[in-house]
Amino acid sequence: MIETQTTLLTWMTFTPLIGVAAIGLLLMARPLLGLSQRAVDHGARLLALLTTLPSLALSYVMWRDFDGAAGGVQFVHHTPWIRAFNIEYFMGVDGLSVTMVMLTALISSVAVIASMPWGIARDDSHHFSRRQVPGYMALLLLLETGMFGVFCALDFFLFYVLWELVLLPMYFLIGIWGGPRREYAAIKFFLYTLAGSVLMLLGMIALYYASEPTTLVDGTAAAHTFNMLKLAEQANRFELMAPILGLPFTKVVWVGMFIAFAIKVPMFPFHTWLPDAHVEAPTPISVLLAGVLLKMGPYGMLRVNYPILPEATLWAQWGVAIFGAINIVYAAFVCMAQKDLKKLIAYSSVSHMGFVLLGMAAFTPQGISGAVYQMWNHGIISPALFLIAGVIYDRAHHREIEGFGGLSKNLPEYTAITGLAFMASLGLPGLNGFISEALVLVGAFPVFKVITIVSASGVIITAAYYLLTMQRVFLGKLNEKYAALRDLNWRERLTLYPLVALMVVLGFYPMPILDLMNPTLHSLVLPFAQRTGLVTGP
Amino acid sequence: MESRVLPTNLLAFIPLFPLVGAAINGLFGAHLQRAFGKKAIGLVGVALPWAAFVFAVLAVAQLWREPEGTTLVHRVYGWIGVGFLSVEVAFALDRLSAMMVLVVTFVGSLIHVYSLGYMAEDKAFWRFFSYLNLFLFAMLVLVLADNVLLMFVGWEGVGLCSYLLIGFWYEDLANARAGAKAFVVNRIGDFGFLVGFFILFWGLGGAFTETGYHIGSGYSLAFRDLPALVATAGDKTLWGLDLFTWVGILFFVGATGKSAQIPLYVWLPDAMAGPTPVSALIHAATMVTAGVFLVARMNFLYAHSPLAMTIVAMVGAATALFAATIGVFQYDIKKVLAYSTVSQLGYMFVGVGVGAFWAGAYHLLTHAFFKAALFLGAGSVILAMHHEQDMRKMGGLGKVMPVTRWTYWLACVAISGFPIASGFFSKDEILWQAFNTNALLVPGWLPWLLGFAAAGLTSFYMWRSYFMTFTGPLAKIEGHGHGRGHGHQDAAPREQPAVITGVLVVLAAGAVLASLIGLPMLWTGHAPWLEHFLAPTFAAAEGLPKTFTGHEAHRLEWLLMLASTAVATIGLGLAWWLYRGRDNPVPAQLAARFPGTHRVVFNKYFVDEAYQRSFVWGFMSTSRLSAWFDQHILDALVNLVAALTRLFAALDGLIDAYVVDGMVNTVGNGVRASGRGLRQLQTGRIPQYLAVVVAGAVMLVVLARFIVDVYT
Amino acid sequence: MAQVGLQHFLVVAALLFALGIVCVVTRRNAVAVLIGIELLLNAAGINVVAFARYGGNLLAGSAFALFIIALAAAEAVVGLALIFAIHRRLRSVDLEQTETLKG
Amino acid sequence: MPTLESLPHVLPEVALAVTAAALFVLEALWQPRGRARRVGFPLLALGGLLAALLFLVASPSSAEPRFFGGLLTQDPFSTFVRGVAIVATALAVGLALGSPSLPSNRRVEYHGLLVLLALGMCLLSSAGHLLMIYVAIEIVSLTSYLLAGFDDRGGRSAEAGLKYVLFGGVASGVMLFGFSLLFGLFGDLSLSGLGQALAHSTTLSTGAGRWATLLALVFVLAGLGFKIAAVPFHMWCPDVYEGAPTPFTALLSVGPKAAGFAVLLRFGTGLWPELATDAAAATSALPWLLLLGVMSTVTMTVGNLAAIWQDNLKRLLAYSSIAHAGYMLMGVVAGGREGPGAVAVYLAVYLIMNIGAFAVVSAVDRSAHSEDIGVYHGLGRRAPLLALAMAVFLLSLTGLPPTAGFVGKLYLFASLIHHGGFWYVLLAVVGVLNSVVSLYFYARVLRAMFLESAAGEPAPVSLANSAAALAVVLAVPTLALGIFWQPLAAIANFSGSLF
Repeated sequence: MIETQTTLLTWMTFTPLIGVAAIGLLLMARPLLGLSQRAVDHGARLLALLTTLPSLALSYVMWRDFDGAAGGVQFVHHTPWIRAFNIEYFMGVDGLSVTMVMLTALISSVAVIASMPWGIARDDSHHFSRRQVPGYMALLLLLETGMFGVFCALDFFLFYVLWELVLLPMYFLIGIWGGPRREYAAIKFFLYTLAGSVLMLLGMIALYYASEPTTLVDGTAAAHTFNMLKLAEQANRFELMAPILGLPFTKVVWVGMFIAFAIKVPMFPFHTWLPDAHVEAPTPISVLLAGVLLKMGPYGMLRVNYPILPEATLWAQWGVAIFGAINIVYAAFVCMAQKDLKKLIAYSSVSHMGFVLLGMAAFTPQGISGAVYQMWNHGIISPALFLIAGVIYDRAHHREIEGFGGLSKNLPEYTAITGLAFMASLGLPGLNGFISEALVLVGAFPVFKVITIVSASGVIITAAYYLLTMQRVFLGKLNEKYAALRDLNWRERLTLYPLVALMVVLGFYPMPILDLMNPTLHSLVLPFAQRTGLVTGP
Repeated sequence: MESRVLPTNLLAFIPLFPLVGAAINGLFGAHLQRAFGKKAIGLVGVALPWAAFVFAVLAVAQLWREPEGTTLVHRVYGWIGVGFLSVEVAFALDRLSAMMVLVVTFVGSLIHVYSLGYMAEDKAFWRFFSYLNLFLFAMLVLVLADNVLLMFVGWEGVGLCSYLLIGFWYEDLANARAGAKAFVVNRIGDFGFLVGFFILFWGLGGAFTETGYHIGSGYSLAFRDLPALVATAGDKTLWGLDLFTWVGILFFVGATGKSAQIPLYVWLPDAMAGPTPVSALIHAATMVTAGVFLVARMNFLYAHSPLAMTIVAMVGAATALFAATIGVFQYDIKKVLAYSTVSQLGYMFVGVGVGAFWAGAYHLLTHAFFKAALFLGAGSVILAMHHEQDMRKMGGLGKVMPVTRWTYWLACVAISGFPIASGFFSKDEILWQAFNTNALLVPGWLPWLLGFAAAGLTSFYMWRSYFMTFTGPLAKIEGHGHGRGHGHQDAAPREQPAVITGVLVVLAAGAVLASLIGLPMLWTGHAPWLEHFLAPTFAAAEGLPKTFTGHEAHRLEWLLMLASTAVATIGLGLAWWLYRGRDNPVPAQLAARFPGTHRVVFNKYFVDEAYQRSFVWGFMSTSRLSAWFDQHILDALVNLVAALTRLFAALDGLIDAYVVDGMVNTVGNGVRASGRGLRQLQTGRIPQYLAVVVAGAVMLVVLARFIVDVYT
Repeated sequence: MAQVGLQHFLVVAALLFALGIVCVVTRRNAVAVLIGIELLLNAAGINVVAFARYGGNLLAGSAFALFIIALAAAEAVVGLALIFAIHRRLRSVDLEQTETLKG
Repeated sequence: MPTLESLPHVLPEVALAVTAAALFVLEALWQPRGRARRVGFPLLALGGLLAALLFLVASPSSAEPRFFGGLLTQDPFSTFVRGVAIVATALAVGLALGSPSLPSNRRVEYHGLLVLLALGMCLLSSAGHLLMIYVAIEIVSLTSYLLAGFDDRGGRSAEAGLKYVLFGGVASGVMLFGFSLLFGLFGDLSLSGLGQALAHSTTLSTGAGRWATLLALVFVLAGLGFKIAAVPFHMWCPDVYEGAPTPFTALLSVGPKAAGFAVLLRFGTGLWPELATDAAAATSALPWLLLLGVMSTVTMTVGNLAAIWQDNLKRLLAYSSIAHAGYMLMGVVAGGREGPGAVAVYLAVYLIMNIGAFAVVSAVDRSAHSEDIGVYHGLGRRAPLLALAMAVFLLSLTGLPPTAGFVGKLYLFASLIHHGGFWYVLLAVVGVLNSVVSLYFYARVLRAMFLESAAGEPAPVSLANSAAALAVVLAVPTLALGIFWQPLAAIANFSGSLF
């Protein structure tokens, strides 16, 4: 079926792994070469940069060459891997994943740059960017590989392995380099997501055995398959399977998978790991967590639940929408009451990810495109917000919203960037957040009237908590304690400006992203739309 | 009247100029100001709005040459395209937006000039001009937008700028709070706007039928296409109301936020915390009229929905009277003007609400001039008084500030409705149209009566402010100021420089001359020029029913006109008697006589307090409750699961001396205590182990027996 | 007096087994427990022999019984050796005291 | 197959027996000192084990799987488990090199006993006759008792041995009683004979007969459960693991368990032959499978929950090994070809990762003289390579990809889910939830090693010993087999069949 193969995605995914190996070699070579600790640290940082940036470049090539109008899976790398279970190494991107891969490349680069100690006071040796640098960088790169892989994998088993691969580095990155309660946060994150993913494992095995005979890429016969595209083709077959635990097969599998993904989203009531993880994680890790890891949840739903288990997806439509609305409104209310800036941003992530759920559930073109665009936008905005929280934390060593005041007097640039990011996050028209939220709501309204109206009321709450924060931190009389704080340094500019620029550009001109994904997403939801009576004809 | 579309490449430049200005001053302003001084900032900040004005004139001139019903459209690029939703960044100029764009660019540019003088001493000069230009950009996008979504960009954009400018002097936290309040209250309105937009999109998008969801053909969100599209979707209903009514009411909810109507007017008086040019430009002349503009824009919806029209008209009328009563008791000159603005906006809504869209638009135009003149005049006074805004501390300024005084006087004449100035014509047209309408669910005299009463009060409080400020003994300046760098050394108030007074003169002249385009048919024998000019845009209003026609109508109109003049005169007279020369003891006596009434009205009917105690309190409580729930219930549930896990472990008798950290936040100690009692199983003593084996084996036997019974 | 039959052997074996169980569960002395184990093994031995005698598979049963006897002896040896080792250290064979390893 | 013709098929066992005999005889006659003692005897033991392994690999295939008149049954599964037993023993020999927990003057005995144990395990894994099962279990048990009590440095080892022997004695007594009942009820001692008798027997139709059969089965289960350390027959396990010399604990956690699983599987398929082919059809085996299912559930749950509280690494790993027995029981329950295949894969993986983990414990113990979790604080900085290896083992034990442990779990879950019945899926769900719980205590060790810093001046951890080397070496396949596990698939394919 697919003739041409390319290793582009493979290179992109595993280049960071080369960095891991290189850092390992560097550590081993250290006694031989008599390198100082400083030299090793710098070497590790350099290697991290040198292996992250090529991935970014490759993702650019991918974006450039991706044919959005054609849709379908592109840049395929497909070869048998483990024949015992008919597992294949199957990488490829379609309109859904291409945006996520680009996001991963971008945010990873930002995170690596944000992990540099430039501009951190020399005496601050406890800063995460100065502690055990080689280990940190190696884990960061490992995480990067996992994230790329999750979005590129089209074999369910491969997907699962890479999905789990993401857990470990995250655990250590939070647990070793995090804040005071890092161990609690790390294990909570780990347990939560593992609990979800084991459910996915069972569901995956069940789907595997339910699949019908097919062939591997090299033509050998296979009794069952993990190939996600083929599983989607066989979607009707799963309806006929014997019940699991006395319940309909597809619904049980769907719910298991959904919970696995919902934990990552994170969906109410599975979200309580997120605030802790974010508060304790060092800034670049929060950036990755919010920017990329959360996207794995809805991505998984759209990659697995939607095409492979369509009947159950239809069945659960209202549930997903209701949980989406709860996410939006409930988390926004929780935001209002937060005292820690990072926790506030974390909860705002929960709230904004609710739009993704709502948009997905509508099965309208606007809803689904809005949902995925919201994933992308949230992937731009919330990293910026976490970087912003990091800036203030690096300077003042706390993040209590009430503890500041009047900072805009001596940090005008920082204030402006923060204001812009806040505005983008609260959905100010003209910035990117608005487009996706509006698309989601517009797309959802014909289907869920009351739910959409309730969700839309989130815009008021969101405005309230952001402005309140703005006012408490930046406006009013300058708190003399912080009169000596300095404005952004070059490292922070290097990470924040690209994100902020994207917020503006993609608010006024979102089509480059929307065009990439529209055909894929619309063909994904069209069957649902037809089934719900939303659309007749093309 | 056939409508036609004429492509043009001119329109995008009108908003673009101020955007460029905002970008230059915003990104590089601090450096520019340091390198070249405030002149450079001012040059950029003022020249670009004027350039926008020039282009606006050019564009309007082009429209002028075309036959009526023409819309100039400038398509810039495709903005959002998803499925059948396709939104362009495109600007359109029809006659309504032509009027608006001229008002906005002209008055806006004038106020920019004024700001050169007003803000001359401020350190953040560049920031001010950047914000002000950005506001102009957003306002022009709002006015020129070709479709609803793009209009929403401008709509929220002006809200943002309003927020920024109200809180311009952010070091005073009260200003920042006022800005945030404005933004959030506006957002409540915007929520209505958004929901209205969803319903509109849904309504246009198609209909659910037995066979599915049909997408309308020729789908568009452009204003010029909407009337025809809406007409085809007119039979759609949602929860018992038709599409027109829903969208109309919800857009009006948006308008009440932006245009400060009941119940969302509360932000506007607080917004006076911003610099006075901001109050004049945003909170009097342009932004706050956006709601009126929106209703006028969507006239084809309202014309179809008596319910929506009634709501608009009655809310407008009620607001007009309500705000006027508050205005009577204010001492802060800007607060007086703020409530006056709320009240005048109410008139505009009465106009558009009763189907006299052109009259509402006309009042919008005249109000832009006279209210800008009033605010800027007040600004001039405030500067002269070294940022003192309390009228009780002013007085006698007419002698030292002649230009300010007489321009203020002219504007007062205009607003209070004396037949020589523009306010009379616009307000009277609205009142007459209200009286005469038969399109509402209530009789037309009801909104008229409210508006009529408000007219008298308006005259009274405006002249009260005039007399308190400009007559009586000359005020002394108390040596405080707000320390914003306005370090005037001389203590006596004096006239302001030409850059300020010049603007005042132009605006006052405008306030008078604007009457020329709205002279009523009674006087000239033909329909007012502006009505004729705007007629193509308001075609939907033509068929609305009237109560009186012909000769009877003429007689009534004369009668009402006389009544209006009379009530304005009464107001003037009262103000003259009570406040001229500032030596009449009656006001104080009256206040002492009716302390309760005075207290209630003086404190603005305690509406802010009521909101604070109800909505805000409820909102914050919900928030705290949610956070508490999240932390103590949801998170604890997780911990409870962990604790239960541990409890089972404890039952196994294997609890450790200390609790593994982490998961135990809540139940830890309890589990530990119970665990100690239960940890006796793995004691290390062999007989006991063996007993466990035997017990286990017995249990297995029982279990097996049970299984066999069940399964064989 | 009825003839001695299979049931009698089985009852004796079952009684022995029960005694053995009671012994290993209740006694605190390591040697006593070891004796209890011997009772268990011998109960099984009696069973096997009886079944072999009455069931017809005499050879297999007898061989099994011999193995049981031999291995019981081996087990007793190992057990006693370890009991000696403990006794050397603790001067006691009280199982209540062997609780260094627990939890 | 009669006795003489059978001999070529038991050459591995013969080799082991000869080696063991040689070791004891040499010790008695020669009594070497110094280097020959330190290195020579281990090398001899290793040589014997290697020979056995070679014989095993090269063993001739036979159409008739039963030898010595049905005493032994050789099938791919038993061949595989014998391999596991021999390799595990070899690793234990390697681990013991220079271990301080073994008195230097009794090294030879130690190796002799180890080889004897290997012999017992080989016999046990292919035993097809109740008598053979009993004898083999006793060989395994008696050598284990002695080895557990081998360390004479403190009381712990002797206490462990005593507990082991008493507990084991009772267990084998109970099992034996069960055997005697089976013999009486069905009149045969060979498993195949029992199976045939059971299929045609009317015993089960009477109430008393049913009770007796059940009693017998549960008694047998007690003995076998004791060997694999399944709840409720696990009580000995933590104490013995903690007290026994670490190299032997490593072997104990794998070898006898593997042999126990082999005999458990064989017992099931012997009595209900259809279990080996089509588990779904084996309705008469339902009580047996349900008993095992319940046992599996309880075993993994108790093991995991109890492990949460442990501060002694060996004890923690003991509970972990109980939990893993529970996991493997899932494969036994699944039956068919996939069940044993999954158990085999899991055993292979478990062999590597568990011995690896014990190797790390042993290596740390040599420097720190403690197995307390406290001495692991900051290990990530003091001995990064060792800590990394430990991390790999722990993650593999948790069952996270991309480690071999994940593949093992995958096989187990897959075998259950492929089966698809209500109880099977429920068991799988219990299994995955247990994996999550297990993360909690494995992560405690990870946290200690990487997230916490050592208090005071901890002793440096030397890498220059056999245990550390073994740990690092074993970490490689743990990871590699997680990424490319076609070899494991071959194992599953090969050993899925039992006769």
